[in-house]
Amino acid sequence: MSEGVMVSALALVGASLVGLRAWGSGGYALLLGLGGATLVQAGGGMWYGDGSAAGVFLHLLGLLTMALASYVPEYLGHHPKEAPVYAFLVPLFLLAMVGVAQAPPGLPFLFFWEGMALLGYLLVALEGPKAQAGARAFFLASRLSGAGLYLAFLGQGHLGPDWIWAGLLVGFGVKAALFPFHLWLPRAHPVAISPVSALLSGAMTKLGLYGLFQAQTWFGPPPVWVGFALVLLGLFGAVYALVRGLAEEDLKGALAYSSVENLGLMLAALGGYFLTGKVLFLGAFFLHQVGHALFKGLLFLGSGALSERQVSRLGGLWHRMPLLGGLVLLGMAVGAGLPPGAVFAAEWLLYQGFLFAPGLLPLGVGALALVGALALYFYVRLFGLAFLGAPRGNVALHLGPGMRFGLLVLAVILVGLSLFPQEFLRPLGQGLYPSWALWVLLALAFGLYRWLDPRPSRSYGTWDCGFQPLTPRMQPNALGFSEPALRLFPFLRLKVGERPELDEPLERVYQGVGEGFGWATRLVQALQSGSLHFYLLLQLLTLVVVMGVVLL
Amino acid sequence: MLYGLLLLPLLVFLGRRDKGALVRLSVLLPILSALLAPLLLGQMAGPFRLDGVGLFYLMLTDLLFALIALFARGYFSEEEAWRFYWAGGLFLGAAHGAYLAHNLGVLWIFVEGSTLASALLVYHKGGARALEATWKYLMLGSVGIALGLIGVILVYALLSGATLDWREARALVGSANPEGLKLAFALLLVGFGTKVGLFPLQAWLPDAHAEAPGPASALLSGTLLNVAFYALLRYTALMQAAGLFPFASGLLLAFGLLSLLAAGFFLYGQKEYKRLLAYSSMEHMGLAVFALGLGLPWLALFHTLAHSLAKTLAFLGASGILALSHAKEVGRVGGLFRSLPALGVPFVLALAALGGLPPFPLFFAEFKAVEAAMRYPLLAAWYLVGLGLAFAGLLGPMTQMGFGPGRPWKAQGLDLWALWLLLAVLFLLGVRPPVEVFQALEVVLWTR
Amino acid sequence: MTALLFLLLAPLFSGSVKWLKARLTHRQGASPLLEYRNLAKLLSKAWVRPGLSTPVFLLGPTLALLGALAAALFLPLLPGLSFAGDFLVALYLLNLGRFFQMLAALDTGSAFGAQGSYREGLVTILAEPGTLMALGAAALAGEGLGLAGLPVLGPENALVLLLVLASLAVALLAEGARMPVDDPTTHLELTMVHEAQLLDHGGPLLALYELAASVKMLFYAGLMALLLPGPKVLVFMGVVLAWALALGYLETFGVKLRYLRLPDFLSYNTLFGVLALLGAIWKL
Amino acid sequence: MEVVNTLVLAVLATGFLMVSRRSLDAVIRLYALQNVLLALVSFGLAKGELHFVLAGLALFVLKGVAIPWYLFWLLDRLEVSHEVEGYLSVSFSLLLAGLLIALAFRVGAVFVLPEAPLPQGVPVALSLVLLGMLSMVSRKKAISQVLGFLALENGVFLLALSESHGLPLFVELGVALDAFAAVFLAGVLIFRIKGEMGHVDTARMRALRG
Repeated sequence: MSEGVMVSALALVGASLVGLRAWGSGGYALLLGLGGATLVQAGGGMWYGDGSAAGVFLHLLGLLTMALASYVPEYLGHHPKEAPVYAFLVPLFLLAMVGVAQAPPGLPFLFFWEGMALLGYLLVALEGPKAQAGARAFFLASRLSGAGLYLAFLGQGHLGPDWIWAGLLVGFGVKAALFPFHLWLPRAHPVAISPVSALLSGAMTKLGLYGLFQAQTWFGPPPVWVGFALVLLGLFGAVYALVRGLAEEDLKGALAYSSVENLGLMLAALGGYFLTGKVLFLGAFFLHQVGHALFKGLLFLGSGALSERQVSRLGGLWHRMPLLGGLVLLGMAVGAGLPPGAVFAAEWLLYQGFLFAPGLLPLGVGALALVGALALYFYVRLFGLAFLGAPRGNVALHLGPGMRFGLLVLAVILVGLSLFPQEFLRPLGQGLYPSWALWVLLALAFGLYRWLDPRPSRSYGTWDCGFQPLTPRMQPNALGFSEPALRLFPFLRLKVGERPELDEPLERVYQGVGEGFGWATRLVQALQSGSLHFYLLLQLLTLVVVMGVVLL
Repeated sequence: MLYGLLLLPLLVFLGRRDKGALVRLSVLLPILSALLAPLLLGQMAGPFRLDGVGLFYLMLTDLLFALIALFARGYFSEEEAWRFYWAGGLFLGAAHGAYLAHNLGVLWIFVEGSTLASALLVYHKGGARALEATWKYLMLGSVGIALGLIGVILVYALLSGATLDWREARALVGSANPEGLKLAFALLLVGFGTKVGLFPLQAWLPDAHAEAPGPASALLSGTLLNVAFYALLRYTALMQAAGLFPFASGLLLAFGLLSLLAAGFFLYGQKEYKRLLAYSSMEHMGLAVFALGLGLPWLALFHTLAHSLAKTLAFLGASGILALSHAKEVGRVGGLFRSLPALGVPFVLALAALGGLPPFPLFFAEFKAVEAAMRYPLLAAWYLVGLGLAFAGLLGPMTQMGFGPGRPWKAQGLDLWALWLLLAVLFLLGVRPPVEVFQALEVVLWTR
Repeated sequence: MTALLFLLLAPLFSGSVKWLKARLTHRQGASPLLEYRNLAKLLSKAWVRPGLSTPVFLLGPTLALLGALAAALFLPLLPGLSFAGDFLVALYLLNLGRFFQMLAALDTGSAFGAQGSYREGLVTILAEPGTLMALGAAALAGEGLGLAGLPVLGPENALVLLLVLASLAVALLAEGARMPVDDPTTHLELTMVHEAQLLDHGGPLLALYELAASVKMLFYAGLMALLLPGPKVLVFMGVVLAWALALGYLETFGVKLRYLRLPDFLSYNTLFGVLALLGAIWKL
Repeated sequence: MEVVNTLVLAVLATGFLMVSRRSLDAVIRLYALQNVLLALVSFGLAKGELHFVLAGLALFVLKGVAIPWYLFWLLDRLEVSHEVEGYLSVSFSLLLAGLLIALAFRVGAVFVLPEAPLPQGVPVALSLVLLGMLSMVSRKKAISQVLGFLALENGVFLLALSESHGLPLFVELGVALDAFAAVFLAGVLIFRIKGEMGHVDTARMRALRG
């Protein structure tokens, strides 16, 4: 462990202790910021030094932490009762993540891994009764992931590589929202408070990716099927999540689905790397991680300014808070995979990786293109309906200077990464398209905009076809906007009407499993029938069976 | 001196029915005994001798008892306190006897004695439900323990009636008829297993734990189960000395795993939180037996320690909740983590600890168990499945009680700091498990 | 260089199509060059700023045009920028324009703009995978994954490249919002895709949009020209001419597809893309 | 030895009869008789060893006199019918009892250890244990369950006698004391059950489940 990580760990411990008493104080923010900055520095050192995956993670974690340092104290002003607990737990959660990224496989790794699960659960559940289901899903998924890792870590020497990797795939895949284990994510992430959502989506899920990547150094190269599984499930999961996200009315819920999509692409990149060993995939894998952490952090933190999260009740927010609108637009444009964003750079690498790959892998290009088109639709819907147009309801907005600064930190870093993605890719020796051309383009756009804006214009109402005046309710709502696209995908059925219903077969499968388990439990619980005679009979039978076993 | 240690807990009757005196005596006597006991390590007197394992359990029981007795002062009213402290004194005396006994017959007597004393604890002040639970406990426990006695007799006979002293028996057992020993062990396992709460002999356990008053439940789960487990430990060590461990291991693993899986099913959808905790005890005793079956007595010791601490914490928390809310159902209690952190935080974390999460020691214990079980990957897989089921069962109530909707309460007159003390101990044990201490204890039991 | 060419050519192209359509319906038709004057007029006019609009309203036309022009920059018809994977950047630059165009349509709070917006998104979902797969196939069949290394149609790669060309043709119709995907002349808001998004953009903004639409079509025509043998610029002119004729005839004698039937038509694009890619993988 | 053998068979007979009688008074009397017989067995095996004599005496006093007396007293005070109520009819219980005895004799050989002083006693002891468990499983009255448990306990005692000359004396005495305490406690509980619920039918105590 490097000194920088040590310093940051100490700073985080300090922050959590300070947070318990004085979460609003500058000391808390300072310690958190110090922890973040040292992490950025140490992680960057590791990444640019020897291209370590842990370095990338610590780097991005540090960036998020720095933004949170300024964002959290002010944000917690909304939760005065729980604020000390949040302020105490958030640095510990960060610490657990640092621990995971630094621990060797085995007991220490699982200690931090499961500890992270517990802290994450507390952080989600703390939001209150509404977050219960999400918290449960989160914890259950985390334990499933833990079980997979137990199998993988401890099975060494007892199990073949196929089983080890199956364990790893479940263990890390669940955390990285690998289809079909992703259902927990869109339940858990949106219900937490925004800084926690940002951490969960932006950072914690990346640990699943980190683990899968690092596992090849721990357990040797994976069997071929692992790579295929990652590519197939990753790509399919990305498409699935976007389509499902289109049917999501909750802004943060939709963002969570977008996380599943992005993670799917990263998993596919990793799978491609496992199959081919091409650096292109690796570049996509790492660049996407950082890009996603930044833009998703920005978006989640941005959504923390809103009191209402149902897209269909938002609208016209830009006018109320242009700065927030601009920053969210930046995040969403990057998230939609538009050039010259960092996510686009990653996808660009991924496209080429697939084209260069052997076998049928080039077909992945089609899936990527579909993801690209869906993401476009997806983010147009979110931004257009929430921030543009006419307001559909009363929404309280709160974005104080501290929160604003946190958002700006992320935005500036995101722009920096998008400006110079090559710099980030240097340790891999991977080149990129000439990004300057894109910046010239944007400069021209800016120029054109500046030319157009002052041109003579007159204000006038929106064109209403000459019939009755437009009302805000005439704008499509969140589901209305996506309904045509949803119709294309048979694995999701949206019944429109007064109360739209969504039928997701995958969810039914999970429900079925749950009900089956419930049925089995009732069956077993019938043994505790209350009848003493039955218990005594059981005792007698046990004796007989055990004696039989001994004697035979 | 050992006799003195044995009788020390009975001095509680000096307090007569005065609650204040009873509390003082019930707290101070065990602490005194816990301080005294290490000095008596290795001493003998008649059928009694204190060795390392006995000392470990003795001190654990004493300290937990003192804490529970202290906590109980806020739980019981002036009039009914004496029932608890008297029965507690009897129980502690029986537990002392069991841990001090070096004679297998005397051990049996005190295990039975602890059953009777704890029946009084369960009964406390009556009511139809408590009566029912006590009756069932008494019947099942007595039959089980009688079956165990057959095992004791067989062991004695197999040693040609030479001795029942554990250490001598261990030396002699190698020459005993192995078939007979197997038979005896099977009977002992079913017998003491009933008291340990192994599936399918566990029926009394949830009833007794749920109907006993809160602090008594904590005593049952945190200390009583250990008494029977301790007896099982001694006999397993005998089997190991006789070279029959592979046989014993099979039975122990089977019972442990079965208990774990059954507990997993029982825990799910449990409506009363004390029953939930009782089933969790069954799960963890199953895990301890499993660890023993893996040939890791130190791990079994560690597991019981961790479980005792965590379960005492959970039951004390539960009794605190019960005292405040007068509601036994999970669904009627909610939001404690937020509305009453002094009680809710340790309670939720105790459930997390019971779920095997770091930074608590059961995580470490379960990790080590899986590690050892990996020799038979299928066994490890089932173990993980069981842990998953059990966790799923705990998760719902934990979320509801910790964070769900519910009325806020004010904590009054409860020594909630006791919970935090236990939590701190758990945390320390989890962060730095004293493995070497337990491995040193293992030498007492296992012959190389 | 190519971008400039396209910018100059775009009005001529749309003007010619309009002229041809007029002739085909036995009308006199305005001169194809009228389009230049038309644009100049629009650019000098004032524009309407809807009450609800935000800066995104202006970003729509700006980025739609610049995105399309920047995409054209990568076409090596005339010397320009070229590198491996440039076609991906080019297509995503079109997406950049589309993103802001869709947002700009939502910006006004108009029901029709929103309709146009999601229809545009739907067309993209349907058309984009096929196009990218087809281009990928072409790139695989050539050398270096760049537009400069694209192969030209010949007997050895006829199958793949014909499929690619077919796919690009469908893509052009979808991207350019032409029949049978969309009807550029309709003035019934309920049936429009592209025009519905422009309802509130007037004056210079409309001019930018019109230019962008033509440049996009020229971009696809340029892509097709790259795959055909012969001197690039001449071939390009030929392709453009052919498209002008084809569009004229198509939009005179064809009908717009029902909106709900769009997937049927555009799935051909996906089909062509998959087949082309398979062909390229197996070197058929 | 012949005498002891006969005594052992008489013990078995009492055990069998205990299953067959429908009157609780008769069952208690049979239980007392069984203890007297067991005490005699103990004396018979004594061969001058004091410890056997003492064990036998303790047995006689505690189980032969004190416990039956206590049970009679209990039965009087309870004011419930003196009829044994069970899930099984008498004939069927007898059939089962016969089967269990047969099983005990069949399996008993395995339990006989090489140096057992009274090998014939082992199957009888096992029979008593099994019959005791049968009573406990099939009888509804709390007091008859106690009787079943006591029969079981007697089986264990006989086993100790037959396998190994009994346990060390202090253990033996402790065991007897435990048994007595258990019965005493059970008696108290039965009283409370009657007072609380108005019956002593354990089959109706099914409030705790799940």
